[in-house]
Amino acid sequence: MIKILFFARLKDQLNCSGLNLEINDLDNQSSITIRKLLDYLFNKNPSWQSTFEHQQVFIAVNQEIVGRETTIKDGDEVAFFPPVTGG
Amino acid sequence: MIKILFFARLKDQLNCSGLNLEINDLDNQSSITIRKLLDYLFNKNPSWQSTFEHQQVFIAVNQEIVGRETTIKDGDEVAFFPPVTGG
Amino acid sequence: MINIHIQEADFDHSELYNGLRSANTPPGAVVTFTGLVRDFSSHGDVQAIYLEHYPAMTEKTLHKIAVTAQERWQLENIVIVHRVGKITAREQIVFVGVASLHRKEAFQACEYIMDYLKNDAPFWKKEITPTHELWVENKKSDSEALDKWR
Amino acid sequence: MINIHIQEADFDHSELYNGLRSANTPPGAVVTFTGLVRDFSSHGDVQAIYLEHYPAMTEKTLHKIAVTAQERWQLENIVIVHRVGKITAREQIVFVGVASLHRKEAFQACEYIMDYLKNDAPFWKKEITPTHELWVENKKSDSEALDKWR
Repeated sequence: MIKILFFARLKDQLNCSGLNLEINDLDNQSSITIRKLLDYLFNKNPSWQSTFEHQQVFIAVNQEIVGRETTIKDGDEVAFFPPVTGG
Repeated sequence: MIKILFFARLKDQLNCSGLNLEINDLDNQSSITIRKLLDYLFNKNPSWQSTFEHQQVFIAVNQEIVGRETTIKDGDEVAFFPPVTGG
Repeated sequence: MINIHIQEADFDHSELYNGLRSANTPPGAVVTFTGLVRDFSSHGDVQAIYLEHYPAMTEKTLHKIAVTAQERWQLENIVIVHRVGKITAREQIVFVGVASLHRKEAFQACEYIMDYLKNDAPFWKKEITPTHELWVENKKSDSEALDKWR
Repeated sequence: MINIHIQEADFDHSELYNGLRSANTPPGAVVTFTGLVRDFSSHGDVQAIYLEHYPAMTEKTLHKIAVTAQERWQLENIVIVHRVGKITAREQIVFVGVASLHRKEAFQACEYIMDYLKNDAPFWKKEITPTHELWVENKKSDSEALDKWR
């Protein structure tokens, strides 16, 4: 299972704080890239694509910032969020 | 009258925290330079000269840092001290 | 020693300062930064802010920033406290305190930690005005602030 | 607002911090620096220090430094407290606190004030060890610290 999380404005826009996916639902591989994960999500929820494309979205895999070519595997936690504004 | 002050290590070395001088004692002028004031003091206290020459000594006239060519007049306060070490 | 706290409750500045002062090697310098909620912004009057965060990532990120500061400068103590949830105007949001033997190290490390916290720690701020609730945009000056540490 | 105090008594850090927070325009950032007596030096164990100053010049100099900082950055409050006389190891010597709308201004102004205080304010420190009383030498790093403000 892959745990997917959305935060802050992105969470509000998608109206979704997160979801769990089985990696087998995504591909017949044991690992896939973030890019492919996004393609899968955009395919399921067509409106999400423009939400992602109209702003800067950061990606963290297991709490570390990564790029879209990063490979994820079963058990990973993938988070998507806008630029941070704490402090 | 000119008020002369010494601070910190310089005060300890001269064994003097300060003295008052009448400007007429120094010169027959209404104003003199710090350099001339020092010459007068070294003349009165010959051991002071090497004390001044063997370290960095700052000069303040009326609480503002100045150089040896600065002119002082009756009523001024002249302070001599080593580099500051507060804070 | 590194101490990091993420909490909803307000913090006691004085207690944090006293903690920074007490170290095995008594520090010569303590620098503290405190961020407070301003009561206005480009959106108008601000009554409060709401801070969301990504709990699993927040402490990890702050710890990493503190460890990097400790490798870069000689520091005795580092304390980071960041609040989350609803915070009323004029209240405290964040505290970063550093104790060191020397003044320059303490200033640099404290500013370094705040600069990286602002850019890397997963907190998001929403401003609550009398009429709106608006997510705050990130500032270019915050990412530019990192240039001096590179 | 500028507040400057020269005193023999210890100061209450918490009271000074609370004073910095309260301003007509609530600040977004408060930075404080506190200098403490270390219990050792190149002379060995330090039991206490003795701080002499030139009273007529001290407040004048500190006020001038604070005013210059206020002209250079947008600041809400500046507080400077410096103790004189005998101060025991681990006690507080000096406090500089700055409140500003913005973090960068607060950090810069606080460090600027400390850097100039160290170089321009007429304080002289004597270290009291179990066997000696020695005037502290000034440090080259203190005068070099001014380079970044020029």
